[in-house]
Amino acid sequence: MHRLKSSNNLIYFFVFGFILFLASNRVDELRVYQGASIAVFVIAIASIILLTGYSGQVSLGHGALLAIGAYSAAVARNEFNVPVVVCFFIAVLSSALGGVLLGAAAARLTGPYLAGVTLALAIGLPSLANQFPILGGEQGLIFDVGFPPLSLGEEFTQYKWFFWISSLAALISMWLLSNILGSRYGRNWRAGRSNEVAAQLAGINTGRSKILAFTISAGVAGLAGALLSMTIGTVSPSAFPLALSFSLLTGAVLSGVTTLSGVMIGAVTLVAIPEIADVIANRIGASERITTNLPGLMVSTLLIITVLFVPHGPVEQHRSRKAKKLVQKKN
Amino acid sequence: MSLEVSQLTIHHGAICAVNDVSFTVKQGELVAVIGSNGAGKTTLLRTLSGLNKATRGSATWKGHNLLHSKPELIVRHGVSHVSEGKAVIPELTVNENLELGAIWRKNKKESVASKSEITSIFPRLGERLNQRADTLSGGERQMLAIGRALMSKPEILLLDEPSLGLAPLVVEQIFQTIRDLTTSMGLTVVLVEQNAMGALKIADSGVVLNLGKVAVSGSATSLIADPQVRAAYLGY
Amino acid sequence: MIQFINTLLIGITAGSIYSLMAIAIVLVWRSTRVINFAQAGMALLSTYFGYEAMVHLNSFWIALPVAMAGGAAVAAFIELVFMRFLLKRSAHGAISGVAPIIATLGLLGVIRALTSSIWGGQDVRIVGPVSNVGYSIGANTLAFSPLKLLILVTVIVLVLLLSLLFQKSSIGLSLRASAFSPEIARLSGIRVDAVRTLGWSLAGASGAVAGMFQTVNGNGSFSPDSIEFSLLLVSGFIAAVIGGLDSLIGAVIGGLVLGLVISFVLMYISSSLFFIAPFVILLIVLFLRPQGIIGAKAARRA
Amino acid sequence: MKAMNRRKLITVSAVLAVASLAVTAVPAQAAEVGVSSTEIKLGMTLPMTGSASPGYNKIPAAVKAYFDYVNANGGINGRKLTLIAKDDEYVPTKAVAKTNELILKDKVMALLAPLGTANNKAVASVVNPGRRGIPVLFVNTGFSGFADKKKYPTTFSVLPSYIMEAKIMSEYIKDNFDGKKLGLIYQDDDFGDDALAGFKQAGVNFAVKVPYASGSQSGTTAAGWIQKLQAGGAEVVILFGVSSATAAALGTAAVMKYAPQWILGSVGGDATTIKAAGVPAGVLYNAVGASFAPATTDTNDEYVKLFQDIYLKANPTQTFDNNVMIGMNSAFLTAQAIQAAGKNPTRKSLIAAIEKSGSTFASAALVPLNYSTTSHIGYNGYWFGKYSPTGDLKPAGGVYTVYTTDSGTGAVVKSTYKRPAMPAKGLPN
Repeated sequence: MHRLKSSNNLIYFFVFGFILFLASNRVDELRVYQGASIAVFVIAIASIILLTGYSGQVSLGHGALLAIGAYSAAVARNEFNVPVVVCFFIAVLSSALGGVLLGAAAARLTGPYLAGVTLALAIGLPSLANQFPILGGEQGLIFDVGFPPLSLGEEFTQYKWFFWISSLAALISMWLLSNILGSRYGRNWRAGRSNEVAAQLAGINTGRSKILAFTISAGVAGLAGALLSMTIGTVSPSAFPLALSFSLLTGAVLSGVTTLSGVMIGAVTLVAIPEIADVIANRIGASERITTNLPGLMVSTLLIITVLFVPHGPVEQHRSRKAKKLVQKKN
Repeated sequence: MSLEVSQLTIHHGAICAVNDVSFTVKQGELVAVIGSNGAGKTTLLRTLSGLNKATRGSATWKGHNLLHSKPELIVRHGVSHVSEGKAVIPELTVNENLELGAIWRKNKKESVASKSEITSIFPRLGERLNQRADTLSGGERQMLAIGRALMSKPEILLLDEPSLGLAPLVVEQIFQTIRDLTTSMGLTVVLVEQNAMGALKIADSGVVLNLGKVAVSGSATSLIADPQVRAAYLGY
Repeated sequence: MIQFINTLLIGITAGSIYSLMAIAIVLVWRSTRVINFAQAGMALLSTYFGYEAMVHLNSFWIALPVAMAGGAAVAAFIELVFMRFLLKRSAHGAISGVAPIIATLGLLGVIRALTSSIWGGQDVRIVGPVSNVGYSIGANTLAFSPLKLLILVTVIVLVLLLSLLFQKSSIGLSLRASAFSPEIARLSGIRVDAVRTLGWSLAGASGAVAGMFQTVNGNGSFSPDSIEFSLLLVSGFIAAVIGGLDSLIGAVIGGLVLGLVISFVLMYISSSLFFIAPFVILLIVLFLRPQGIIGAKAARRA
Repeated sequence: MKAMNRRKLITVSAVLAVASLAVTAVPAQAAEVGVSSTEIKLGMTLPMTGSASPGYNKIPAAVKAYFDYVNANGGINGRKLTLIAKDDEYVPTKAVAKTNELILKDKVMALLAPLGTANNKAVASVVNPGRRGIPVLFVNTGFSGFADKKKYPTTFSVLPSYIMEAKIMSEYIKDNFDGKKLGLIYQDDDFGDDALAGFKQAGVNFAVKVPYASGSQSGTTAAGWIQKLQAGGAEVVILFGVSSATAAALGTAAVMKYAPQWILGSVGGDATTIKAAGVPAGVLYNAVGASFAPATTDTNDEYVKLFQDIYLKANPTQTFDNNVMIGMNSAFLTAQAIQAAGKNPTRKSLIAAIEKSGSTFASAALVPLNYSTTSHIGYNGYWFGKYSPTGDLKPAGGVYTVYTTDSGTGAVVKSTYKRPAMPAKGLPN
């Protein structure tokens, strides 16, 4: 039964990937670039959902984990001339290592303390780049994945290449994650989230389970970080500001932190917001200071509204409403 | 001039904790509410002081509706609740715990008078005024909890399991104090207890709750004499 | 030697400002059991209020109370229309533990974006009421000026006033009782909701003073993306945790420790490490003394 | 049930994604991107808000003022010049995103005076205007690397490089402060590295060197810089940073009663910005500064007079300062380049025009332009002066003594360049 389900999933991921492939050939470059950003956000948001929704831990500092991945990929590429594909694996591994350490700390901390520690990490870690010359200081490192292979044709643009790489990475990681969550580990996490004591009584090592959740989440975040720096070409402290951690958290809350299936909602929203803000600012003829700040305002406002009114995300809301209706029908 | 509870029903989520309960407590009377664990005694008491919300029914004290008010307002009508488990704040001193009870009272002179009255009832509290409450023994803490409730100059005292976790000798002492207070200060007391025998001994009348419903009620002596009550709650 | 003394002096002055921020965090934590990550944002907004008062009335001694009143009002507003609603709504469910944290972050974002769009994201400039030129000892100039003295004295006075309020007045008793046991407080006739709003207001006012002093103590300028703001953002929380989250004295000690650590790292180690230093201190404290330097038994561990 | 839902969700998301991607169809390619029969669009990224923005945020209005002046006089071959400026907050990643918008959404013909070394580098590596043939005119940075035609084939430098500036500054120091203990505050990136390379080339040694990370400049950190300079006993201190860092250093030094001889680099030496940041004009008095354009207070200069008139008419509440003048000068160069690119300018013809005749363009600077088919180097020299009691930079003795050099090992020489007269009405002819 279990096997059947995951192979079914695989087919869906293939179909979805094919649709994306077709789409990438039909739209203009700006959309393709945005598509690549959406794919990166999907991965990053999934890593937060994995942590917060499935294991009940909150990290305000995922930006720092993304940074670890991005920096290690860039250093591997620039210093050791490692092939690009391997760079992405290195990003996953090194962030996962960071995740183990953070997870070990997290297993001893709860709620607000963990939130504060990760917040301090998000603010402090990127500035480390200024300490070690190999990390390129404030202006950072170039992370260049190279031009698309010539076999794809003359017309094949750089951004389409980014889109292909990040979409493929997103599809693979989403498929892996949904399988992990369906496994024993996924069930253990959910058990630990809803009732830690009961889970411990049931023989689940919640401490180890938490560290594992942190590790996997960090690894996925590292991949997102490397992809993000690919799409912006550089890795620098300013690419991972606190605002990034907050936007990712907003994306996760918008998607609904208790389920992976809404992840597109958050990712599309995050990419769409600057676009919408631009339209609004132009429409009302806003000044530069408003134009610059409108996206941030919209992200934060959405975050608050979601936490207040749809705390479990639109997908879960929809499901529970349906479930309620079913119960009412039965009655 | 009495506590009137009629057809009171209280839910905890989907569970009905108190079901259609009615009884009356006359002024100056000490009523024991007894019953086994989970009978709804504590829920009943918490609802009377405004901590829980009722589903149906009514409860009035001297004509004041108790059901749609908040605890901080109900106490201003002379209803004082000592919640379960030595209701003191351990981080505060004995003196501060006592002053807490009178904090809403405007007249500071009267509060000072109340405090000296209470320290004369519980001399041990008087000796330990500047100690933190968590340095007190269990019995002393219970006295402090009652003392705090008395500081608000109540007319009716709602006591939730004052005997819980105390040594038998201390329990006896506490019960005696409650009885004395009722008589000397003219207080009305609703005493929720699992120690049914001890409670009924000092009470004027009693209400027996079973699974949220009133099983029997009547004068304390009649309840002690009731063979069913004896078998179920008094253990002989 | 003079460099060491100056580093010490800079650290103490900065630390006293962080203490105020930590006190604000502690006050909110005590009244609603929420870590208010928006506290620095509220301080920022209040500082802009102070700046407006400065522009129109040109007196620091009017601007400071204006900022405090503004901070108190903003905090009360947030508690009344927002936190109450939120805490009621998010009491249950999978993210009940994280919802308040996320919500205060959202608030921080809203406040930052709003202040940036209203005041343009450029530095506010507030000139202190007294000179910031350091005292001289012989040929050396101390990193300690009349302004820094004023800051230190004001912080000490405020901390004393607050502890007097908490220890000696009935309002203070209400605040403490509501923090330790809201139920007993309510049964004693305390309007706990109003007391919570009061706790938030005090925090807002305290944060406002921190913001105003952080502004004049720097180069007199402050903006949503300045280092000074980021320092307030992390230092308040970290100092509060170092101090045990529940204790005012702890918050003061935590603030001073943090101020000194940052100052010495900045001077003797590296200017790029001074943001990671607070994080390291925080981790060390959490691992060695999870209850904080002045901590009760309150568990912060699972 | 759950599986069913997930299936539906994936389908729905797929449809949504495709729909959102497909909204915009590929538009038909016009003659040249950003050039219509009535308009030519140019795009600029620079910090317009945030801590690095003071001073530089006046540039868009300055460029627009000059463009409007050109447009009011008939435009270039009947086409209006339009500037679209976007705020990158001095953050490279934002510069990349905003440049993408300019190119892909606003479809500008060329980028004009994008600001910042790190920002331009990031844009060059990922947006890659060079590969796409998009001209990047007159980048607002003195990083020597951007003159590398092989690496950045469509990019044109305009400011003298930081290496040149450091070399010329060294010459000035040898002439005036020989034997004094030197201190240096510099930005810890390519901007600063360029400066270090120049000082090294000139053989200047520093007693104290204080690097700062871009974005970390503030009163809090500046206290550390000043203490280090004081401890090292520096008598002459060079501030080779952005305006906000220069202002933080000067302000904090005043508080700590530290008053060495200051030498201000051209990037951060804008007096209006420093004064706006609260540094009293008195602190600037007698500091040494450098510029390649005439002093902004020199209203006898025909360019200063014209640019000031145009700017103040469009922005009556603002002050005419060095950032404004350099911005307007770049706008003036742009207008000439487009004029030279032919009746129907294309990206290619624009680049070719600057390479062919860029060195003959009229400009306000007192230094020659060095464009050719092999060189994308703009100006190559500076004059030095001192700040007046009111904080205005003025040449020593009222005479501009200009030195020129290169970014390599070439010597620093006194320039003999004579600026040609301004074309009529300051319009391209």
